[in-house]
Amino acid sequence: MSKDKKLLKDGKRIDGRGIGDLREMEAEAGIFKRADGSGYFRMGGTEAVAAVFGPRELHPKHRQKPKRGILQCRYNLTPFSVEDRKRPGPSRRGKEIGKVSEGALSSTVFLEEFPTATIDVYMEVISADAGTRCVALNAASIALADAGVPMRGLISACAAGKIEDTPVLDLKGEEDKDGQVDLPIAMNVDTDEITLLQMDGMTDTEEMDEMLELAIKGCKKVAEKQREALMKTFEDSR
Amino acid sequence: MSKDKKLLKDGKRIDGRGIGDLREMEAEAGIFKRADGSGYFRMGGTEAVAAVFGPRELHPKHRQKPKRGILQCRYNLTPFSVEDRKRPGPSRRGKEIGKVSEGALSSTVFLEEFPTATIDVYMEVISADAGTRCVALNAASIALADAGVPMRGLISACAAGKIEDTPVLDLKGEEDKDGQVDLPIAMNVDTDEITLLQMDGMTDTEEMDEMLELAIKGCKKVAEKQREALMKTFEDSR
Amino acid sequence: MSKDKKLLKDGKRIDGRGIGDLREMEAEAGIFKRADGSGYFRMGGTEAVAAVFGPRELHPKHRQKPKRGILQCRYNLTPFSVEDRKRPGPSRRGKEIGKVSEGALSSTVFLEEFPTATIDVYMEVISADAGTRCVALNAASIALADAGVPMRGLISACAAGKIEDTPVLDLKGEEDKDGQVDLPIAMNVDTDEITLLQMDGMTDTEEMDEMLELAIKGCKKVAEKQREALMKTFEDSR
Amino acid sequence: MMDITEIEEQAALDKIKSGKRLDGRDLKKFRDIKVETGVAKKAEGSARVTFGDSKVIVGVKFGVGHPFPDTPDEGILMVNAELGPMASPNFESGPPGKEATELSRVIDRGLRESEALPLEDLCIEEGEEVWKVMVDIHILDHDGNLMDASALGAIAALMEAKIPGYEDGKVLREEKHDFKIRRTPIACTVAKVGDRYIIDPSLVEEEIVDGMVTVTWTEEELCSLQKRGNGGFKKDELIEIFELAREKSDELRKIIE
Amino acid sequence: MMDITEIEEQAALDKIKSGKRLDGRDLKKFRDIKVETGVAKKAEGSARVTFGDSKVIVGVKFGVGHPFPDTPDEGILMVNAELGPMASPNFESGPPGKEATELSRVIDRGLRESEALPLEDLCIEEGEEVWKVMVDIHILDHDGNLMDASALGAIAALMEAKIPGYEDGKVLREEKHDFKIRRTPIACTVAKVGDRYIIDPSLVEEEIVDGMVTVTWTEEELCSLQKRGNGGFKKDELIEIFELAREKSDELRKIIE
Amino acid sequence: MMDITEIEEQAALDKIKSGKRLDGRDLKKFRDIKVETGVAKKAEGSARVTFGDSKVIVGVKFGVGHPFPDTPDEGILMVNAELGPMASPNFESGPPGKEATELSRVIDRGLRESEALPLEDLCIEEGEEVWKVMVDIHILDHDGNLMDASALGAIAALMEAKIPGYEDGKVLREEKHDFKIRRTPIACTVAKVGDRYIIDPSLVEEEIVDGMVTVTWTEEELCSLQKRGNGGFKKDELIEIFELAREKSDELRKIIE
Repeated sequence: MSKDKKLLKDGKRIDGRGIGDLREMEAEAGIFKRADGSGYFRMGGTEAVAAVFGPRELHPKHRQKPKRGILQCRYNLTPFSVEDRKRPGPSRRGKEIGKVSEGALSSTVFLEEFPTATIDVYMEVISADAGTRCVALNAASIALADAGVPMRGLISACAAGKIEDTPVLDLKGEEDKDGQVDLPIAMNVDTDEITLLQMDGMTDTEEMDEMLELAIKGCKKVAEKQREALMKTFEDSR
Repeated sequence: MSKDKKLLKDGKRIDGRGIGDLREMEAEAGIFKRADGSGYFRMGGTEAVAAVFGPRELHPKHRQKPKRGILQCRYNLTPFSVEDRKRPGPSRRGKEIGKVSEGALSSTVFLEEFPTATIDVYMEVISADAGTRCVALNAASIALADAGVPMRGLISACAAGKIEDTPVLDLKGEEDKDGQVDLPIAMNVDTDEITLLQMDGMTDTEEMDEMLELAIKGCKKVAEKQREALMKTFEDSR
Repeated sequence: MSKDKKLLKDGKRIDGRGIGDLREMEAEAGIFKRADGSGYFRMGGTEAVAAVFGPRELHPKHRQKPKRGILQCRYNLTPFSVEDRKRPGPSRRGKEIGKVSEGALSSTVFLEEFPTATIDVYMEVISADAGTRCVALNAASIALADAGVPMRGLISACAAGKIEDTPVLDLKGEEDKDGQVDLPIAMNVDTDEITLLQMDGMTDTEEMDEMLELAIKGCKKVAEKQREALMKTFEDSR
Repeated sequence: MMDITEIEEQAALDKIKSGKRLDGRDLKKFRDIKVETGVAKKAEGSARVTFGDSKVIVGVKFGVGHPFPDTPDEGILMVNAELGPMASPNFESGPPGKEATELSRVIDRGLRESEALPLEDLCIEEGEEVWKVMVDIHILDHDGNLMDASALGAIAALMEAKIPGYEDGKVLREEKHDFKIRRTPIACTVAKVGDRYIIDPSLVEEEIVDGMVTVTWTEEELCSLQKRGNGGFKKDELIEIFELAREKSDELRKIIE
Repeated sequence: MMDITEIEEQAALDKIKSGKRLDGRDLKKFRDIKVETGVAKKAEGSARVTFGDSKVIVGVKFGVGHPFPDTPDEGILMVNAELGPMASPNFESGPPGKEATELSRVIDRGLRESEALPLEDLCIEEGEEVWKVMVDIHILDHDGNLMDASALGAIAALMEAKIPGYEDGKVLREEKHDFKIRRTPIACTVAKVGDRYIIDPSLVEEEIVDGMVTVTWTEEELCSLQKRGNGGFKKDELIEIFELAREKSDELRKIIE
Repeated sequence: MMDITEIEEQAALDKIKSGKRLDGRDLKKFRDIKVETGVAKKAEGSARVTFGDSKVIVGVKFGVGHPFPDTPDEGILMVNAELGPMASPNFESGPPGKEATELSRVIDRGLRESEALPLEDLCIEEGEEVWKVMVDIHILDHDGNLMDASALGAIAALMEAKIPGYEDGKVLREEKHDFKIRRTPIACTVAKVGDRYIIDPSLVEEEIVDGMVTVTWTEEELCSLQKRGNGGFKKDELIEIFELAREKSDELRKIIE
């Protein structure tokens, strides 16, 4: 952590945002033809696309669950999405994010309606400037809705964090690198249930409360953007 | 081979043993809950655990044998069982030992009673100070008996070898490293049939006879220890 | 490209051939017992063997085609077939050649007669002195015929190329290395259909026409050699 | 009974025999093509290309590495293609299969044989350090003719690419130096259906064609060929295909210039 | 009809709703916990941990390697977990899957974020050679809550670890120098079942819980969080969980001190 | 009902009990053996070996690499075997399985333990560069007893191998220097069927034998043993097998001398 860097000055961040501001967002639904559903999400310099296939029969059969479907996530960074080219294929980090993404999305889908089936969610990060798992999940959630998968509510994600001892919303790359805490969450904004929660860094319960509060507010704004994109597709298709 | 090292002095070995002595042994059955059978074996500084699953259906189906079951072994060194950390996953050496272990254990199990089934034997070396395949097999044999798999007899294993031109029993690490011959065997002590036999080094038939004699005696002592452990579990479970 | 090297002198090439001459060929059918068909082909210093298994049931079943069989090719260089030992296993180059070989052979086989089946073609290059994919295909075509697979015609392959601005037939190693164009083709000499065509280098349509003309003539000579080998096996087996 | 795919394939075939395409196109017409560059912010060059519903993104990254022993004073070109499960229900995760490998190798050869990249200018220290130009092709949506779309994306991404600075063993990505492409190799795939030729085949058309040839032309020369699929071609057919591809690749080149 | 597993799951659920556990435990009580150190003779530090019938062995090895470019004067921490077929009939051989990867990464972050290891003291020659601390977690028997057992094993093994000597490019394992851990991050997993919280879930309980959060506390601070499983948590529930985990992780810390 | 394989196995078994083999051989007779060397032009040494219908090709390549840390002044021997899908409908593509691994490791040990190769003469610069001797065994056709055929091929290929020159970091393959093998370890596999021993088992015989021992003799000494298959052997049986193998390996040695 370089001490000289000033990430905060007079309550403003390096890109001019206030501590509770999200970066500029962009969202789109139905961007691909072959997938059953697809979505795009951008948050500042971080962009991701997602495609959903299914519900479809799960192979091999011995992995099928008789009473409910499963939802599987693949999270990947394209080789050119980061500073130094990333080797293609799943990293350990990518595998873990795939797993927590399954945890984030599964509970919102009525999987009990699809015994023996799988719903496959593929997320690709096109450009990575912090917050990649949140942006990818936002795209994935749009893709699930676009696929017409019955859901209890949209999943919306963003991260809070701590920089220079101050809780802030939606870290960008430089803030993440020199920051003290990173706290990505995903939530169903209709039920207020947090379905993804990870945290790195040193903090305490009180500060956590503050950061969670910020992140929850962020998720609600994300949800609006997602709904807008879905509504637009819905209207276009009428 | 360093010439200066004295592995033998007045008929005594570096750890004080005579040429026909085994290292101290420890054995235990039923150490795990999830496995159908499990076992632990220690011989001096070499320790291994084993778990048995099955008989259970073999997948994929096209590998099933219509008239008899198969027994499959996986032999692995934990990364921290050796001097320099070993990369996880199967080495070429491990694959070969898996194969000869299958040869050592298969003939003692009544596999003809389990057509289309597999019995899976997993061996993990916790600490390696020579004789790892023998110690792992001793644990595996306990695990098979603990699983209640019908057997023609226990398989008991130990190695003989040659150091400073003298046949000795049960080499430890330093002896193995600077020794001339390593001769691990496994046998069914009830039928006197040797079911694993490997040998590295330069020797002749006569010396082989002597070393085999030593190893056979060793196996019989190993068998006692294995039986003791199984008896104890049997009594505990009454 | 080294400028000093003279690959052509008075219309003769470094090994004395004229521009339209093939290297010395050798062919044999039925060289293996276990395979359903097998073949050997040599062209100068490049040698390959091929084995055919099938038609046989394709696994896993979900890859089966209900109306026609498929033909699968594996192309491999043995580790000792090249200057510096090659790591065993499929290279990217090998995978690509496997794919274009499937394209070269599939149309000549009456695959519609074998719904749900596969015909597996394995090619191994024993010695590589340029033209390896052509030589391997020549062996594979012999192997298919030797297996009794019903075919519309033999596939025969050779390469043309350009060295020192001159179109020539059947490049050998040094010519390939310092040459300007490499143009391997495979064709059904009975129907004049070119079923494999690849080209590297800079050229134009007119020169392509010349090189194709050379290669087609080469393929016809290759076909004679292949037929000779098959005839010999046929006679031997009478 | 025919399933839905077979019915569509039969319809596509009938249409072509009548001189048209299922989507209304003429036989020798491309679908709508869009090329956007600068689409991946962290890449030194990037392009997103759509051919109808086929969608491909290409990113170029520069890195520094050891040269190959036989070209100690030249930079390194690497082309990789990922044809993952996102693009089609028939693709699986895992290392590149035969199809992705062919895709990347054909594009690699087009770039390499045409000497489009100034590799000899990319030496930092002979025998020690050279620039690596890493072209990654990522298929997003597969509705046929990935080859032409990917090749066009690769050259478009390379044309807009800037090379970073390098000092004291560090790549300085905030510096953006010129990187000049010498030629623009363009791949154009021509497919044969009966006695007719079509370009830019859609996914369903790729299933019914008798064979395809991917022809790569620079402004002046033919630099790579790849026959694809199962069928065969007579020599005269090939010559005709080369010329048709030349004409159509000029059309594609105009889009990115 | 319900199979045996479903019956057991239903029973576990009913029990929890009544404020108890299938094995008679209170909701907020650990199973019997045993921690033995020095159990792997060739490791520089090791621990075998049992939580009821769950059994985990952790070994620490030291090695020497190149530092990462961005931390040229710091040692390297590596955490790896093997969840092999020995531990459960549902596990397969092969490279670590999603579950093993999550396990090792959560423990890695607990150690890293708490700065428990004096990595800056593990530089041998800046930019050239540093110590690598390699923590390998091996699951022997899986009856639930591997996360807490593994994290406890990792810190216990590190606490008893001695660092070898190093001279002339050789690791001298007969030398045993002090290696001081600065903090003891402890992972504690809290699961929610309806409106109740339980700790140390058994395997059958893991199947029925609505969700879990693994909370890692040092003596003073919260250093890592990981929500696991499918369910969701309200903010207030989380705050309650953090505090419960803090209290229970103090209990675990006492065992190894 | 018995299928064709079972009928053949039963016939093979009955024959052996009557003191003969299905192919008319005596119990202790090899099939026709052919050894041709110099068969792979790019290899520094090579041999194609047939034992009846079993066919194996072995190539030796030399390369230069780093020595192992514990033998800084010795060359490196590597033995690899590929048992691919070409040789048998039961083999699959992919990395060497258990069978290929055992094959290569038994042959490796025969060469290594007998000190057949002058590895200490293959040091180029101590601790820096040594010759690597890479022996690749490729199974072409599998009709049993691949072990003896491969071991014979390996030593035959090594006997005819010439070592290239080396200058300024380059391997000069046009130079061919002497490479002297000190001993000729020969593997001979003896199988037990009831109370009888057979050598050189065919594929169908390998299925019915009670067990096999591969015994490797140099001219003077026993240097490697490997019991294979499922059965067991009494000590006296083993001693008898060692002597039989000695006699038969002398026969094999004569073929390549």
